[in-house]
Amino acid sequence: MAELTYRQAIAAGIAQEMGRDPSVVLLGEDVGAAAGVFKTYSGLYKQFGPTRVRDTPISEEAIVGAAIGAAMTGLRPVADIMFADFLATCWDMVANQAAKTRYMLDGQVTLPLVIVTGNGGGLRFGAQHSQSLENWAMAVPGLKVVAPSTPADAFGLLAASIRDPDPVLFFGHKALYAVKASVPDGEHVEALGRAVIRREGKDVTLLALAAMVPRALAAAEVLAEHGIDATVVDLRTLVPLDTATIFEAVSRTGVAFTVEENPRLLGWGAEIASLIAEECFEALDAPVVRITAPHVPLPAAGVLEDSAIPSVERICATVLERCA
Amino acid sequence: MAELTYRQAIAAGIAQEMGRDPSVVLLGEDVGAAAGVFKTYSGLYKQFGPTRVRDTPISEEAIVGAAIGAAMTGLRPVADIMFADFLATCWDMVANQAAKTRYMLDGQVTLPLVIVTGNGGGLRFGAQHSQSLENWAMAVPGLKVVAPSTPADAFGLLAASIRDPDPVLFFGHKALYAVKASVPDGEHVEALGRAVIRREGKDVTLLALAAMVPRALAAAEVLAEHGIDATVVDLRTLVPLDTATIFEAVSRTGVAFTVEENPRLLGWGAEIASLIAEECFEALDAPVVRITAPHVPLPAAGVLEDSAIPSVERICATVLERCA
Amino acid sequence: MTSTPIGTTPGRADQATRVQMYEQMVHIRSFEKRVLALFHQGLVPATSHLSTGMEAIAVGVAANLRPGDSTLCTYRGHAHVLARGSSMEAMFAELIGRATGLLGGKGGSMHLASAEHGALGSYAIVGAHIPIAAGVAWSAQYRNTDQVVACFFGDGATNIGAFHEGLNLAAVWKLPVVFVCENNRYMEYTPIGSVTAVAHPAADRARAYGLEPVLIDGNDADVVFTAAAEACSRARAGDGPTLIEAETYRHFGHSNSDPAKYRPEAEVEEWLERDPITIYRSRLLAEGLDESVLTQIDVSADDAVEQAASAALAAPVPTVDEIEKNVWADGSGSWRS
Amino acid sequence: MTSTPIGTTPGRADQATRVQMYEQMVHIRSFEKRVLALFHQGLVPATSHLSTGMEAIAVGVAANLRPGDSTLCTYRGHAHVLARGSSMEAMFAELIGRATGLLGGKGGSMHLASAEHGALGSYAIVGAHIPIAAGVAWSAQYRNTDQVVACFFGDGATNIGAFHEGLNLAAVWKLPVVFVCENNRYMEYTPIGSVTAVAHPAADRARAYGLEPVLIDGNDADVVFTAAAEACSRARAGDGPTLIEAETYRHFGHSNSDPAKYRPEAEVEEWLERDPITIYRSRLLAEGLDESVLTQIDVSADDAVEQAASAALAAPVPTVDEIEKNVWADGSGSWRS
Ligand SMILES: Cc1ncc(C[n+]2csc(CCOP(=O)(O)OP(=O)(O)O)c2C)c(N)n1
Ligand SMILES: Cc1ncc(C[n+]2csc(CCOP(=O)(O)OP(=O)(O)O)c2C)c(N)n1
Ligand SMILES: [Mg+2]
Ligand SMILES: [Mg+2]
Repeated sequence: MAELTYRQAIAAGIAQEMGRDPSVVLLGEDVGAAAGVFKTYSGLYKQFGPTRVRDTPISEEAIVGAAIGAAMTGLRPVADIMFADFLATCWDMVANQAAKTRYMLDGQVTLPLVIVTGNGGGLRFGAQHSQSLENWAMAVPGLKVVAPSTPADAFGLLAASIRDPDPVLFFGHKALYAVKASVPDGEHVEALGRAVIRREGKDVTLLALAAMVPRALAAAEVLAEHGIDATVVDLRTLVPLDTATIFEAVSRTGVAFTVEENPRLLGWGAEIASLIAEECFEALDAPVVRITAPHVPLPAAGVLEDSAIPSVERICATVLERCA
Repeated sequence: MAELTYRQAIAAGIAQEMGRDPSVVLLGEDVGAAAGVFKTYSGLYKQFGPTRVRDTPISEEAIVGAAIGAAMTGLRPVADIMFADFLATCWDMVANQAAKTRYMLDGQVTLPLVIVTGNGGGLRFGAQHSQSLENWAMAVPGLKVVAPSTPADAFGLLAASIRDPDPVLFFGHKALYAVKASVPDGEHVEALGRAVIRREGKDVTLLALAAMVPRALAAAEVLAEHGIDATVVDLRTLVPLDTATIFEAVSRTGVAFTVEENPRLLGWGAEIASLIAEECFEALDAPVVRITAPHVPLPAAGVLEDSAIPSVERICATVLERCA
Repeated sequence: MTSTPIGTTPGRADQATRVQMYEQMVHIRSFEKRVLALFHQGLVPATSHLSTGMEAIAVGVAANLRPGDSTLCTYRGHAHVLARGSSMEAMFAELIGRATGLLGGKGGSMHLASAEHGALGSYAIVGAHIPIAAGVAWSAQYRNTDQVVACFFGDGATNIGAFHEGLNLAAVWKLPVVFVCENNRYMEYTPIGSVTAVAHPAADRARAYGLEPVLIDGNDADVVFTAAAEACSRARAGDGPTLIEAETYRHFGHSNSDPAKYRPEAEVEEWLERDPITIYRSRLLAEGLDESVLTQIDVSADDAVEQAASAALAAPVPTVDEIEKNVWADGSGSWRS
Repeated sequence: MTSTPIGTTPGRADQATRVQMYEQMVHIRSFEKRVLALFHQGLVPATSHLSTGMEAIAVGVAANLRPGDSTLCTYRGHAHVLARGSSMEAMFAELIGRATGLLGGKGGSMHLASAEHGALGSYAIVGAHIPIAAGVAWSAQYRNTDQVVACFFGDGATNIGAFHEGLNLAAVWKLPVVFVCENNRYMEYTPIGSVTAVAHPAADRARAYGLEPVLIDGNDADVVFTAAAEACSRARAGDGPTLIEAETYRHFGHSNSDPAKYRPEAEVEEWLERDPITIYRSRLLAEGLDESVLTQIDVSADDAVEQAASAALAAPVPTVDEIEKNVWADGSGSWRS
């Protein structure tokens, strides 16, 4: 098993797919010789050349628009939107065009495209470069939504996203890019729509995504010291949503928490909490409690940002308070 | 009390505010001599002239951008975005700029602007002209979100939105524009952040918004014939959210349903259901059940659209099934 | 702004093609007449947007397209979709929300598409398809074909950001697109001149993308054909996009519900006199074509339209299980795994 | 593209203004030098974007602005915010996340603003402030003032839709904006020429908005002053916007973490020789200004910067209750009523 950083795993996942399928192409700002501003595309330009790895102008609508047109006509474009926040500048392309075209055309075309974007906070980039926007995508019918928490998943889920015949929003997490861990050797593809139990525990379930997964795991260790045995579910994809794994875990423990980096209102946990309530009500000993950022734009200063995003301490405190 | 249509009420609400405050201006596509493509601005151009009622190019980013700049420097712009779906074309201006600027600047500027938009389905306009997008706005910290269900509220809540010192997204509902009802005489301003109980009932609570309010009320009448006495809450504004009224109603009946026109995932009811679960768990006899459109883009054909959007029949069937 | 006299090189269509362009214009005119009637009968819900008076653009460009080439247009798309050979019956059926519609009733009037004919969609968000067209062209370029993309949009679309981004990208990447601005002088109800910084919303901006301005009479099918021929051969040769501004006028309002009272009567009259079909018919006759050929076309167009409309009207509405179909490529609509 | 020789009319700054422009450039240079040092000490989190080498643009324009005029700039905004008179100490404090920061630590390096000085924000989403600037100017026009808005952006920003929409609106409404494209030849790491359809990304597009192209040497404060003077007086007179493209170069990388290896050495050297401060200093001296005046400025700039930095470093970090403050105009952050 190779050790790769999360950013290297992104490049490796794309390289694997570009290597096996000549219809896979990558486009975006500074993705060529510069290998992406987060260096998530290292080596691709050199290996696959400028016709497959294309630098674009600062034109997010054109980036996603071009990906849509190319996907309709036989290519499998991977479009980089540098920071997830910039999805707002091309949201029509994402939410109105990519997501709806196949349905509106009743299946006349398919859109195998992936948008890869740098999501999330923790790097003091301020309110317009730090948002966790998986919920924006989850709210739009016609988009698949992926947000890996480990290098192995970054690799395998990105490969799966590229092979998937539908539009996928792939949220890389900026605060995880430097994390290093082992990645399976050889061809590696994970399935979309499968949550993973990262830790088994009998008392409470923590449902987490992306950068909140390692925090939930760290919290689980602290909680163990307090005699609380936590299951940690890494959701991995929000659409399709693996409700079976979620419901099973929650039903086993009877108590569940979401750990969400997004601001409170309509974070992804709202949907999951409402699903759990509707479909596992009898199994619940207590309501699902959501641990989220406050419903404010994310502040830049370290001390403020750190206390906005759910921390290990806040996760533990919330669980302990509710289980007291 | 005058009888006004919902579209006339929108014009009247703006006229009232333009009449009392010269800093109120209106801009958008075809809002001038044409009075808006839905005739929601009838008379304004004539009464207030072309410097206060300005036609714009088809440039949604410029429309909202101009409103932001004007709001920062003393005006109270009302920006028309013709169909709510088009918010996607200026989502950066809405979600990244208007919503966050005051916070990022720690209060150095205020942004008293209103975006008025034609929301919702039922008119066979298809997937890109029929969306109910209150949830997009609710998910963004820094936006207030208003969606009236009656002509009186269209008038009074729009007046309140214009007076409010913060960015407000005002969702007019296209399927309600022709609805006529009485509107109070004289100056009329409602408060933002206050839900209204439209019908008192002791058995179940239906939480509804905009065009779903009349449907919930109609369903309540049918349910009464089946011996179920329903409370109907018209939420009116999603931000600020009147949790007190919601919790009180739900606690009284112990059973609650949301009636949402949006697709299922992360519709506004998800947040409200998760809040009710977290904060009224003990008072609940059953989980909050969400009645929504399926999680698909809205189809155009009448028979398809009608069965996608919650109908009186579906509301009743769902309530009856759950209360059986 | 001076227009570049594209078509100083011989590029006029041959006679068979010219008769075919006439035939197509007549079909489109007749089709839309029937659409308007259906609308007034309350059978076309929502609305629809007619190209009546603008047909020469659609047919003049389409006559230069080959199988494999793509067309992207707007909600005002009947003409363009028909010009690629799409079924009138399926189009009627879509407009009136029947199961046999081009899109099974899911898309409605603003999204007509027939991918098998290269009609890759009608786009209802102004300007959105301009970058998408660039992407289709990028695919053609990448796959090393000589396919061409025709992308139609209105004068109003030139003021939206997507126009700018799409044009720049297409120009920088030398993509095989023929961008055609159908300048009919109005957005919905507002004259384009009142909200645009230049007189010719597309042509006066061509140089901002390193392109030559091309301003043509959009009501003359021969002129359109010639301009499109040159643009298509540039595109096929790898010389990149062309931006054509075709001046035209719609006979009716923006959509079927618009009486179009905002237009000066004299202007309307002037343009009604410049009807592209009348002009073309007279020209063909003046050149010696036998009138019976044209009359035959006129009559059979009406017949074909009538047949198509009747068949569509006889078709069933979709079944409600369609709602959750075709969100995803596997045909399903499920968001859970 | 030929540049329009703006400033053939006398528009040169008077001597006091010129010395002040020199002083401002030196202050900015010194300020940013200290920012870079703080960054290397790990005290500026995330990143920051220096204008080192581009100072003449900020000071040449600002010298034409009056109280009440507004400035909107990008994340590369230190120069512009300083040039309007904002406090260096509060700027340092914001960059290092202290409670005394211009924005209380909430905004960070990319959002510097000082509304009381007319610095209405630094915008971190490329191009977003271009329509916003139009709105500020619309307000000035509506309120019947002769206020002017200066809006700065990079070469890369000219390819985004918001640029197109903002420029068109400003031109159609004849808004009092001076748009200044700081063409430093690069986006982040990609040469602008490789992704832009024209050689001069702003100037070659001016005519698309009915404006005259203005292409100037952005490293010459006198040239910038003159061009800005003319643009400001047009704006104040109600004659609408001007789009100036000022050619320049950044001495460092895109952001503090960018070593800028992608630039040819010869190009870097050429531009280092065209340092706007060196050029201006020599010119002032050649014209007879006493060197001690300039040396005095140099020394006191460093002193002022040092003092400001020390004060900022001594300030406390914000308290966490700040998080929920100032979302709304009432100072709160609550989403429930
Ligand atoms: C982004 C966006 N804004 C506004 C609209 C509403 N709208 C539909 S058609 C239209 C006018 C378009 O004018 P033009 O581009 O000239 O095309 P025409 O209808 O004249 O063919 C407008 C404003 C839209 N569909 N999309
Ligand atoms: C919409 C958007 N896309 C991409 C970025 C990332 N980004 C930040 S600065 C920059 C380069 C901008 O280049 P230019 O406009 O020339 O300004 P410069 O930095 O050279 O001053 C990019 C791509 C962004 N902030 N916003
Ligand atoms: Mg038009
Ligand atoms: Mg630059």
